[in-house]
Amino acid sequence: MARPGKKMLNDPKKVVAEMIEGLVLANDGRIAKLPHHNAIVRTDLPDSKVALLIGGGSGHEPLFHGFVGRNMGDGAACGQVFAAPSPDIIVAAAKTVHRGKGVLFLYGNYAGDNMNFDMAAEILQEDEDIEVRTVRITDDVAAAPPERVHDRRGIAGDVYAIKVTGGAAAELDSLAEVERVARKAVANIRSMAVAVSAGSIPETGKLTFELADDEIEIGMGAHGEAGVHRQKLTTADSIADQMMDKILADLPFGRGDEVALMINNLGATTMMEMLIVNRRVRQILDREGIRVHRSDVGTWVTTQEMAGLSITLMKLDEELKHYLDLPAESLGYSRM
Amino acid sequence: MARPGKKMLNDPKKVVAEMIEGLVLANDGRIAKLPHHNAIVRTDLPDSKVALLIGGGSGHEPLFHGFVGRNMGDGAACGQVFAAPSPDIIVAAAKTVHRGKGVLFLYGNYAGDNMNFDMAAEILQEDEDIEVRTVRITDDVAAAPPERVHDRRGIAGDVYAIKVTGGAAAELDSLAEVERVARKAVANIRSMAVAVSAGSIPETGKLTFELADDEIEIGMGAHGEAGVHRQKLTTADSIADQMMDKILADLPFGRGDEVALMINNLGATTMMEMLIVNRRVRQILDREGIRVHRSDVGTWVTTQEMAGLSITLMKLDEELKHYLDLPAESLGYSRM
Amino acid sequence: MADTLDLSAATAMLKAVSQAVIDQADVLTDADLAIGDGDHGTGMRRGFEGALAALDATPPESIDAAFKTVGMAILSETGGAAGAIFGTLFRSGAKGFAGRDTIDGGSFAAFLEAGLEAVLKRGGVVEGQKTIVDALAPAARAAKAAAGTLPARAKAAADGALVGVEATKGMVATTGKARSLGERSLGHPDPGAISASIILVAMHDFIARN
Amino acid sequence: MADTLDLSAATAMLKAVSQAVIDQADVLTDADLAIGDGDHGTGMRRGFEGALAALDATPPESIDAAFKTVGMAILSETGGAAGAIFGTLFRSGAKGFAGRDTIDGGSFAAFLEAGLEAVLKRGGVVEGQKTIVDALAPAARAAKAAAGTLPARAKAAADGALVGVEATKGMVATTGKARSLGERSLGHPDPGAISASIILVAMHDFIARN
Ligand SMILES: Nc1ncnc2c1ncn2[C@@H]1O[C@H](COP(=O)(O)OP(=O)(O)O)[C@@H](O)[C@H]1O
Ligand SMILES: Nc1ncnc2c1ncn2[C@@H]1O[C@H](COP(=O)(O)OP(=O)(O)O)[C@@H](O)[C@H]1O
Ligand SMILES: [Mg+2]
Ligand SMILES: [Mg+2]
Ligand SMILES: [Mg+2]
Ligand SMILES: [Mg+2]
Repeated sequence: MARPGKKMLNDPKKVVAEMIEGLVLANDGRIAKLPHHNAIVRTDLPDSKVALLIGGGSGHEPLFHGFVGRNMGDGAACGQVFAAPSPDIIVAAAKTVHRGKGVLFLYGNYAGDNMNFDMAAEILQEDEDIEVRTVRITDDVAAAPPERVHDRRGIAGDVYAIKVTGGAAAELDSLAEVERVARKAVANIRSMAVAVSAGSIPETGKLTFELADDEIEIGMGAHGEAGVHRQKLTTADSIADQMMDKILADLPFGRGDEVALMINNLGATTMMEMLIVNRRVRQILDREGIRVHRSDVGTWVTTQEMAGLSITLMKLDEELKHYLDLPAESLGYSRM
Repeated sequence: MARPGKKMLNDPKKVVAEMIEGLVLANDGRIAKLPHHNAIVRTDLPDSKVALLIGGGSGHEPLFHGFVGRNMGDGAACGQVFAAPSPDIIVAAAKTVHRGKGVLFLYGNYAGDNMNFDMAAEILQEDEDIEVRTVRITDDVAAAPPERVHDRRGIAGDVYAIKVTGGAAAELDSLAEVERVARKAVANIRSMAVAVSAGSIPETGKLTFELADDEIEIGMGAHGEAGVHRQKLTTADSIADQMMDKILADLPFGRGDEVALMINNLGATTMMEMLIVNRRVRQILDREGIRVHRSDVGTWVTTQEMAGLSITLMKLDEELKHYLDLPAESLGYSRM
Repeated sequence: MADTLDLSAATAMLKAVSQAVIDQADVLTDADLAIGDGDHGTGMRRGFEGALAALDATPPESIDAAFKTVGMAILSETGGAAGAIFGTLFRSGAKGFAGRDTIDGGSFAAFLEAGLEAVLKRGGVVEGQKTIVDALAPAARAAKAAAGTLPARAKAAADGALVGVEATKGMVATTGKARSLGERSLGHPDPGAISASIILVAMHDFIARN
Repeated sequence: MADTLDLSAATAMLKAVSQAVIDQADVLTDADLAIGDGDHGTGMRRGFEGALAALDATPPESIDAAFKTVGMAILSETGGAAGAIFGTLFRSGAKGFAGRDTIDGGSFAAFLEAGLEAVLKRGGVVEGQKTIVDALAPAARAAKAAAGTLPARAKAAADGALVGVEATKGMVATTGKARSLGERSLGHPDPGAISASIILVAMHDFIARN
């Protein structure tokens, strides 16, 4: 952990609070912060709708707080850096976005998030009589074998899960239906990441892991959790090949499938590299007879200044396509 | 130049060609590459319109090639990394996007770009009888004093210049009118950058400059050109203060002005830092009585994996607002 | 050497415990860097700084209220896995002191037992998964078995926790962020277990000193 | 020592020049890292590799065509400031050989003079701004003044260029990427000027050797 994090910050203990101030201002009035909690909500919420609450630890910006907006999340509960939000933040956010039709919790599958969101759900149901359903995102194929899906983490697939569920929550009138669509989305999303260099936590300035100058780690998680294996840095094509092998075999994706494809920057990787990887991924998909309905190449789920990228595929049917293709407007993800 | 660049690439000499392949694929059919040149053009160009051609060296992705799309550039001429495109690329791209109403060249003001685009303009006018007008973007206040605007570089202000001009080129019917709007946009945009660490060129793997672990350089250019001064890394707020002093005094911006505000990532900086800087910039604008019409916080004009950010302000009138607020769809910049 | 602690001593003990955790935040962070995401120390510090502030702001009116105050502060300030688990330990453990105005050997053991039970439920874990539980469970068992005065029980709990921490080095993590390391988590102690031991050792230190 | 070069010798010379630039690409990159953006070597290498390929693909039918071929390759492969400038030097300088089937002292001087004039116009610069021109202009002047045979003129040009490169160390850049450095560009030679000197030295070497 030789190289120290080098960041433009004020008080490292106040990064989340100051970030949320900046985030709200960057949304030009479309979101507001709750007065006493690190949570944000849309200011233009319709009177009646199933509410979609997302959230998790900070430090992965624009995830999650950047994905609140029209056809996306209705609110987000923001934890400290890499730490799940506490139940009181989640409860306060859920109460604010609730519009009489229940609240869907959608977040990445991590022990901390699971426990804190569960506690919040119990409080909401027992004390506030608000119906809550929970869907956990488990797209990281590197985290556990398919038969242990409940041990898989949520990584960049979060974006598609939120995008589809946000659309469903805008159009469907029942919590159970929105939950059904969210589960279908999650069941069809698979991702894998590769780390090239580490990020650092603002408060400690320490890198979250060590990699030699010529090493990469395939399958690394969004907090630097260990991946599938460590190896020498090879070519973009061979790295993409290794990742796609795992991803394609997992669902499995096959000939005739239609997919959405996301190449996501973990932080410090150049778009040039991502586009070069995108080229290879498309060659592979072509070879396999898999059609790309829609592509996203950009920065959505990061681990501070970690260098690396992730590849995400979501298998689509007409319903998923419909919700995915609805226009979206948020600081972190906008498409017409 | 101790730390080597660590990138996922194939043949470092082919990065631009492979990147363009990946870029075209990422655009889901909305852009195409010219068969013999590193240039891309919209596939859905209307039959008749003033054409907007943008371009420059590669390595600053998503600038420029990511900004081709509806209400943005009609085509882009792509140079090698940090090298202006050659006249033949520019000529080929201009001929392809030309729709009988002339072509506006809009690009950053660098000696290399100026010479190559000028040569192309001469060829187009003399050999092809295509009318060309040129507007150079000069938003970097750190590059030269106000009386030497022609010595100023184009940095993140490129995005607003392209966004506004793209809108004008979609709606206005005469090249002279589109040129007028482009000049007005450029005249009202001011930017400044701060570098925290260097990026590296893919082909050589060398960092483009050296900064000590506790140093930053305020005013650094998009290729690592020297800035206003080098200093110790201080707080986000004090860095923002220094940058805003220069930017505000330059136009100058003043009480009652309406602006668009962009915080742009030079590559490896976290969104957390950018949002914390955004918070301070808004405090300053509030104090000065300057209203923010629209905010953009993200990654648009990079210098490979350079860490740092830039602040851009564009002073708006009704006309600029109108074109800026038109929806835009491109890989690098989309807003409803 | 205190055989029982009244409300003010219990409050003082909780403050001493908070300070001990805060002082060792860096140790916790480094342990979490080795097998987790490197935020455990900062999270624990936030939580126990919150606990100190809360105990100062509204001095608790009963021992179980004091423990609940600490639990609430951890739950809302720490966040992450540790916030939920240690928040639950103090909040649910407080039941051990319900209706009592002193901490004695029996209520101390009851605190650990009630806390552990709630933690197991909340975490959905069993012993051996390389978590806080692997320090807490042996501590709770030892405190119960010690069956003597408060200092003896507190000593047994602290020792049990330390033995538990040692034992986590030989465990492969099967929950939390360290899970992905698999075999590579071997040799490292569990950060959360270390925190549990710091808390129990600080409790014993206070009791032994006062 | 060749007093004149015919078409095939001229073509061979252009290939030798190309190889010399390619061989020294790293030197150019390092010079550009010091005061520019670090791509000058890769750009020059691309351009002259293109020149070699073009000369091989379609052997030129005249000396001015050979120089134009090199100019076109640089113009389209190098890109950036150097592509425009060196492309122009060869393309416009080719006029010096128009209608001639040998390179002799006079046409060599005419090449440099015509090339320089076009470069000055294209770059919008004058001497003293720390550019290619600060090597080219003294070279062109020296070649003209030498007024003798080809080897003497080529030697004068090469020496003039080297003196010019030295002189750029004492200049503050006022155009191109180094401009922003201001005073900090002092002490460093100009990368483009180095390239010009490599080209002219390689020309002289070839002439002296053949
Ligand atoms: N499911 C669980 N049940 C009990 N304790 C757990 C569980 N998951 C993780 N832990 C504990 O939490 C500790 C990590 O805490 P911390 O770093 O604060 O949270 P996070 O993992 O969210 O970053 C681990 O060392 C482990 O002891
Ligand atoms: N306006 C100009 N006229 C003549 N030469 C120039 C001009 N601007 C820059 N140069 C030359 O170009 C060289 C840099 O070339 P290169 O690195 O290939 O281009 P770029 O600056 O576009 O990266 C400089 O060292 C200088 O000699
Ligand atoms: Mg954490
Ligand atoms: Mg360049
Ligand atoms: Mg942790
Ligand atoms: Mg250069």
